Amino acid sequence: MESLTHFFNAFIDSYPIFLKGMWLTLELTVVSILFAIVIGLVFALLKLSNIKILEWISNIYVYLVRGTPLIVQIFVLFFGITKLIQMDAFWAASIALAFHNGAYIAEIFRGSIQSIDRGQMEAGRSLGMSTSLTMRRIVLPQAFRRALPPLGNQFIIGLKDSSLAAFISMSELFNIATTLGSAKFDTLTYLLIVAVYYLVLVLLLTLFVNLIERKLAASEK
Amino acid sequence: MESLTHFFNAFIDSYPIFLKGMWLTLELTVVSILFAIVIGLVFALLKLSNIKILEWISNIYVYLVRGTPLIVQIFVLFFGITKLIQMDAFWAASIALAFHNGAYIAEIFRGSIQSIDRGQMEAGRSLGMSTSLTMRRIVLPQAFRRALPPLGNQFIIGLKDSSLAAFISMSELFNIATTLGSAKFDTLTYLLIVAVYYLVLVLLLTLFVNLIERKLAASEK
Amino acid sequence: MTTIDNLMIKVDKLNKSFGDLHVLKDVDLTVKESDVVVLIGASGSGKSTLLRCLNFLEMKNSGDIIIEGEKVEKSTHNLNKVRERVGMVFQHFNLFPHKTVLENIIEAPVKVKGVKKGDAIKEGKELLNKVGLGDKLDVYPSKLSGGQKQRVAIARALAMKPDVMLFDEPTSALDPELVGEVLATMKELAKEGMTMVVVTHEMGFAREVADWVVYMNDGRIVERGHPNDVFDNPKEQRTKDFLNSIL
Amino acid sequence: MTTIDNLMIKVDKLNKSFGDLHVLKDVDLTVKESDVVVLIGASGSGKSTLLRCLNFLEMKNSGDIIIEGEKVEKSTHNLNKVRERVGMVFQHFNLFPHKTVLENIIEAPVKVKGVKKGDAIKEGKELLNKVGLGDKLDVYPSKLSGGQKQRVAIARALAMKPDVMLFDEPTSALDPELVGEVLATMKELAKEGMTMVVVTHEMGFAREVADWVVYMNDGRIVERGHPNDVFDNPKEQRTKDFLNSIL
Amino acid sequence: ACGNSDNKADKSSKADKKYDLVNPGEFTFAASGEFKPFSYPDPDDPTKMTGFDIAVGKAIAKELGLKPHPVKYKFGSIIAGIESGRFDAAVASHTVTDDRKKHANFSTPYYYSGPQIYTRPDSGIKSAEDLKGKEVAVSKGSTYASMVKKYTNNIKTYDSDVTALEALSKGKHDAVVTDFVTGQLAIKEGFKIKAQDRLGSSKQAVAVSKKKEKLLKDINKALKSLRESGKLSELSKKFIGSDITKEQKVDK
Ligand SMILES: Nc1ncnc2c1ncn2[C@@H]1O[C@H](COP(=O)(O)OP(=O)(O)OP(=O)(O)O)[C@@H](O)[C@H]1O
Ligand SMILES: Nc1ncnc2c1ncn2[C@@H]1O[C@H](COP(=O)(O)OP(=O)(O)OP(=O)(O)O)[C@@H](O)[C@H]1O
Ligand SMILES: [Mg+2]
Ligand SMILES: [Mg+2]
Repeated sequence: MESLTHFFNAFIDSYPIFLKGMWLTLELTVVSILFAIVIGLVFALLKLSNIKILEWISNIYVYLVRGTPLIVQIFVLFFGITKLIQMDAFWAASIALAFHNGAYIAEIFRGSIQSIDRGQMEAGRSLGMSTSLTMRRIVLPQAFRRALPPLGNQFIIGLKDSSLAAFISMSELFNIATTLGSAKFDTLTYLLIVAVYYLVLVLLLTLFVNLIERKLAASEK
Repeated sequence: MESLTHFFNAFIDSYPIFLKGMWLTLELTVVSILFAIVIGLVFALLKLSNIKILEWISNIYVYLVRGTPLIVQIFVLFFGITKLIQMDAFWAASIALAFHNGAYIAEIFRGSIQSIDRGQMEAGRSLGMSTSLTMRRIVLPQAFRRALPPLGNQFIIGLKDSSLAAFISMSELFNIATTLGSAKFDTLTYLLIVAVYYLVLVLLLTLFVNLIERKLAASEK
Repeated sequence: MTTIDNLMIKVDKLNKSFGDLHVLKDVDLTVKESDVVVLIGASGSGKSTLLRCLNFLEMKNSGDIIIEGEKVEKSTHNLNKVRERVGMVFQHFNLFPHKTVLENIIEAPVKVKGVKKGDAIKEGKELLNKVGLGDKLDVYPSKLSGGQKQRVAIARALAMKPDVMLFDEPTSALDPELVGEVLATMKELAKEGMTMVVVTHEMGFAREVADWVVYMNDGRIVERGHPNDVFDNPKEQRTKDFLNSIL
Repeated sequence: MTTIDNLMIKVDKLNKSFGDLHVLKDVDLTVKESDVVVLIGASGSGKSTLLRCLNFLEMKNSGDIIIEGEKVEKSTHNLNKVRERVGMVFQHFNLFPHKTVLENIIEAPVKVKGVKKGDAIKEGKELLNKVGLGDKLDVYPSKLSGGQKQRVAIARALAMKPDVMLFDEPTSALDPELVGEVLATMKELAKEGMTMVVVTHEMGFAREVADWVVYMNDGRIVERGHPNDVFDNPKEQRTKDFLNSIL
Repeated sequence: ACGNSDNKADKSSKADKKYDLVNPGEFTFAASGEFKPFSYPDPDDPTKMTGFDIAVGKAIAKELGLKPHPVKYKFGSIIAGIESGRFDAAVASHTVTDDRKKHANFSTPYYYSGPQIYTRPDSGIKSAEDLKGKEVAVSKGSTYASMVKKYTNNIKTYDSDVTALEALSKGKHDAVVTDFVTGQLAIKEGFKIKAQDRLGSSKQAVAVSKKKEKLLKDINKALKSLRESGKLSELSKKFIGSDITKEQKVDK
C-alpha cells in the first residue's frame, strides 16, 4: 500500500520529464520506421529483381542485420560511422534503427509482393503496361495493404527497440528511467513507471494499426 | 590495409576471452530458450483452454511482455523481483529472457496448435481418447513439427537478445566487446570483432535448425 | 418395427442448436443390432450433426440418446467410455499423419483400453489384412491413396471393437475410381453383422446394403422405410424432389 | 486459306520449352482479320502457352511471330507497344481488386496511351454499357459475380482498342449458370468483326461462332478446319478420341 | 586511424582558430552523466546534465570566453572519442593514468579523490587483501578494474557506478570499487552498503586531445584562476558537500 503511494507520487512528479522522453522516443521511432520502410522497399525490390548481383546485395544486407544484435549495430554505427561523418546521437540511433528494421521490413515486403497473384502482373502487362508501371500501380498498392498487419507489428517492435538508443545517451524513455532511477537511488520505481509508458504507447499503436486496417478493408469491400 | 591488420591482430589476441564470453552467451541462450519453450507451451494451452480466466491470464502475460522493451524487463527482474528472491545475474538474465521469449513462443505454439486440423482432435476423441490424451499424443506432436521453423527463428532472436544481459554485468560476448573496447581505447574494433562472433553463431544455428527440419521432414515422408 | 431387447441406438425427440440455428428438430431414430441405416438428405439438413450427436462429439440440447439400453447423459456418464463403443469414420479420414498405418491402429487400444502392445499389433495386422492393406503396415498416411486412407480409418475404428459404426460420407472425398474399394469394405462389414449408420449419396450401396433408409430435410426426419419403398415409392413430395435431384 | 494483306497473326515453326520440357513444337498458325479461331486440346497440350507467346508473356525459343505483317522480335520491338494491340482475357479474370470497375478499365488507356482521363471515363462507360454492366461503375470487383468479373475483364481489354483478342478458357472458372452471359458478350464481339483466338471447351460456342477450329495435342497442331468438319468428320484418330472424351 | 577534419576552421573566430574547436565558438566537453554527483541528469530536464564535472566544465568555458557545450557519452569510450575528435575535452572525472596519457593529454587535477571498497553491511571484506577470489563489480572503462585485477579475476562491469552500487545493495556481487565520493552519497541516499578500506588516492583531471596543445595550456590557466578565486572550492562544496579540490592525506 505504502509502496503503491510511493509509486504514484513518483509517477506524478516525474511525468513532465517522462513526457519529454516519450516525445524523443516517438521521434526516434517514427523517423527510423519511415526510413526503414524506404530501405525495406528498396531491398525487397532488389531481392525480387531477378538480377543475381542485386539479389546478393539484398541477401547480404538482410543476413548482416539479422545475424547481429541490434545493440551491436547501434554501437557500431555510433562509434564507427560517426568517426567518419560527424553525426549526433539522434541520427546515429535513427539510422541504426532504420537499417535494422529495414531488413525485417524488406522481408515483409518481399513476402507480400510475392503473395500477390502472378495474374495481376500478367494482366497489367497484357494491357501494354511496362513491368515497372504495373509494379507501381497494380502490385505494390495491393502488396502494401497486405503488408500492413506485419508492418504494424514491426512498428511496435521498432518502438520498443528504440529503448536501446539509451545506451548511446539519447534521453528517450528508458534512459530517463535509468537516470532518474540512479539520481534518486530508486531504479525499480522508475523502471515500473517507464513500463507503464511503453504499455500505453504500444496499446495506442495497436489500436491505431487496427483502425487503419479496418479503414482499408472497408474502403475496398 | 593497415586497419585490417590491426583488426586481425586484435581478433587473434582477444579470442580466448571472447570464447569465454561466447560460452556464457550460449549458456544464457540455451537455458532461457529451454525455459521459454516450457513457458510458451503452458501459456499457449491456457489460451486455448476455453476457460475465460485462464485465457485472460495468458493474454495479460503476452500483452505485458510484448508491450515493454526487453531491456526494461531485464532491469526490472534484476533490480526488482530478485530483491525478494536472491538470484544472481545469470538467473535474472535467464529468467527475463525466458519470460520474454516465452511470450513469443506461446504465440507460435498457439498458432501451430490451431493450425492442426480439427478433425485430428475429433478422430482421437471418437476413438475414446480423452481430450488431454489426444492433445498429448496426436495434436502436440504435429503442432511441434509445424512450430519448428518459427521456433528456430525465435532461437536466433533469443541468441541476439542475450546481448542485453551485458547491462546487468553478465560477461557475455557483447559485454566483453565493450569492456575490451574501453580498456584498449578502441571500441569500434572490438564491436566489429564481436559482430563476427554473432554472425558465425547465427549461421551455425540456422544450419542446425535447417538440418533438424530436414531430418523431421524425411522421417515422415 | 423393433423389439426392445436388441435395440442398439434409440434417439428420442433430439434437438440441437448452434446459437440461433436450430439444426436438429425433434429427431427420433431407432437402430437395432445388425441394422444398416442409411441417412440421406440435402446439404445442411443435419445429417452430420445427428451422427456427431450419436458419438457425443456434439452435445444435444434436449431429448434422449439411448445406447444399448442406457440413457447416456454428460452428467452421469464418462463419454470417453461411450465413444469406445461407437466407432466413427469421417469424410476426410483424419488419419494421424505423424504415425504409421499400424501405429494409427494400435494407438487407441493401447492408450485407452490398455491392451498390451504385442496383442494390439497382432490384432492390428489382422484388421489391416481384412481391409486389404496388410502390406502397408509401416507406411505413413501421406503415401496412401484416398481409398487406402479410408480403409485404414475403418480398420482404426474397428480396432476398438465398437458395437456400432457411424460413417459420415466416407466416399465423398474420393476420386470416383477409388469409391468402390471403400464400399466393398463396408459391405463386408455389414455382412458380418456390424450395426452401421451411414450418411452417403451412394444410392447403389443404399439399395444393396441398407435395411432402412432415412431421409432428412431441414433438421427433421421426413421419411423412413426399406430402401426399395423409399427410392421407388416415396410418400412425401420433398423426398421425391430430393431423389430426382440426385439421381 | 488467307491472302497476305489481311493477315492479322502468322506463326511460323514456333518452338517453346520450359527447361527440358518441350511444350510447343513447330507450331504454325494463321489468323486473318475478323477470324474467330477456337483452340481445343487436352490439358497440358500447350494451348495457354501458345496464347501467351502470341501476347509475349512468354518468349518463344525459335520460330517467327508476325503480327499485322511485322515480324516481332524482343530485340527490335518494344513489346509493351505490341501488347497494346493484342488484348488478353484470362481464365481467372485478374481484375485489379484495389480499383473500382471503372478504374480497372481506364487504368491502361490513361497510363499507357496517355488518353485524357475524361475521355477514358466516357469510353469506359460506353464499354461497360456494351457488356451490360453500366450500373457497376463504382463497385469493387469483389462485389461482382464471376460472370460479371469476366465481362469487366473483356471491357478492360477492349478499352485499349486492340486489333486481336486472345481468350484463355474465359468461362471455365465460372459456375455453369454464369457461362452464358460471358459467351453472349463474346459472340457480340465476334459479330462486330473482332479478330479472336479462343481457347475453350464450349463446343456449342465453337460450332456457332468459330471460323476455324484448331486441335492441339502434345504441343503440336494436329488438325484444323471449319468447325463442322472437325467436329463431325475429324480426320485424325487422336482428334476423334479427344472429341469423344469431352462430348 | 583518423582525426577530425579541419574544414570548419575558415569559418570560425580567432579563438576557434587557435583552439581548432569541434563546434566554432563552443567548448565541447564530454561527461558520462552516469556518475552522481559528478555528472548526472538535471532533475528538471534530464536531457541536460548537471553535477560537479559539468559545473567545472562550464566555469572553464567561461574563463576561455567560449559557450559551454556538455555532451553525454559512454564513459568507457570518452577517451577514444577525444582521440577521434568528437569533443574538445572531457571533464568527466578521469583519473590520470599512464595508459590514458598515451591517448590524451591531461590538465592539472581539478579534484582529488580515491577509490574505496564498498560491500553489504554484513560482509567480511574489509581490505583489498580480502577481495581475493571475490566477485567485484566496477564501471566499464574505469581505472578500478586494473586495480582490482591484482586481487581477483572475477570482475563484473557496468556502465554506471551507481548501477553497480545498487546491484550490490540488492545482494549482487561481493563488493564494488568506486570513487569514495559517489559511495558516500549512495549511503546517504539510503543504499544498504558499507564503506571499507580506501585504495589509495587519485588525481582527476580534464582530458584534452593531443592535437590541441594550446587549448590544454589555456585550460590549465583557467583552472589556476578558478582555484585561486575560490570558485572551484565553492563548486565542490555545492555539489559534494566538502572541498575535495585540494590534495589531502588519505589513511591507506
Ligand atoms: N459447429 C457448428 N457451428 C455452427 N453451425 C454449424 C456447426 N456445424 C454445423 N452447423 C450448421 O448446421 C447445419 C447442419 O449441418 P450438417 O453438417 O449437420 O449438415 P449435413 O446434412 O451434414 O450437410 P452436408 O451434406 O453438407 O455435410 C448447417 O446449416 C451447418 O452450417
Ligand atoms: N511457366 C512454366 N514453367 C514450366 N512449365 C510450364 C510453365 N507453363 C506451362 N508449363 C507446362 O507446359 C505444358 C503446357 O502447359 P499449358 O498451360 O500451355 O497447357 P494447356 O493446354 O493450356 O492446359 P490446360 O488445359 O490445363 O490449361 C504443361 O506441361 C505445363 O505443365
Ligand atoms: Mg455432413
Ligand atoms: Mg491452359
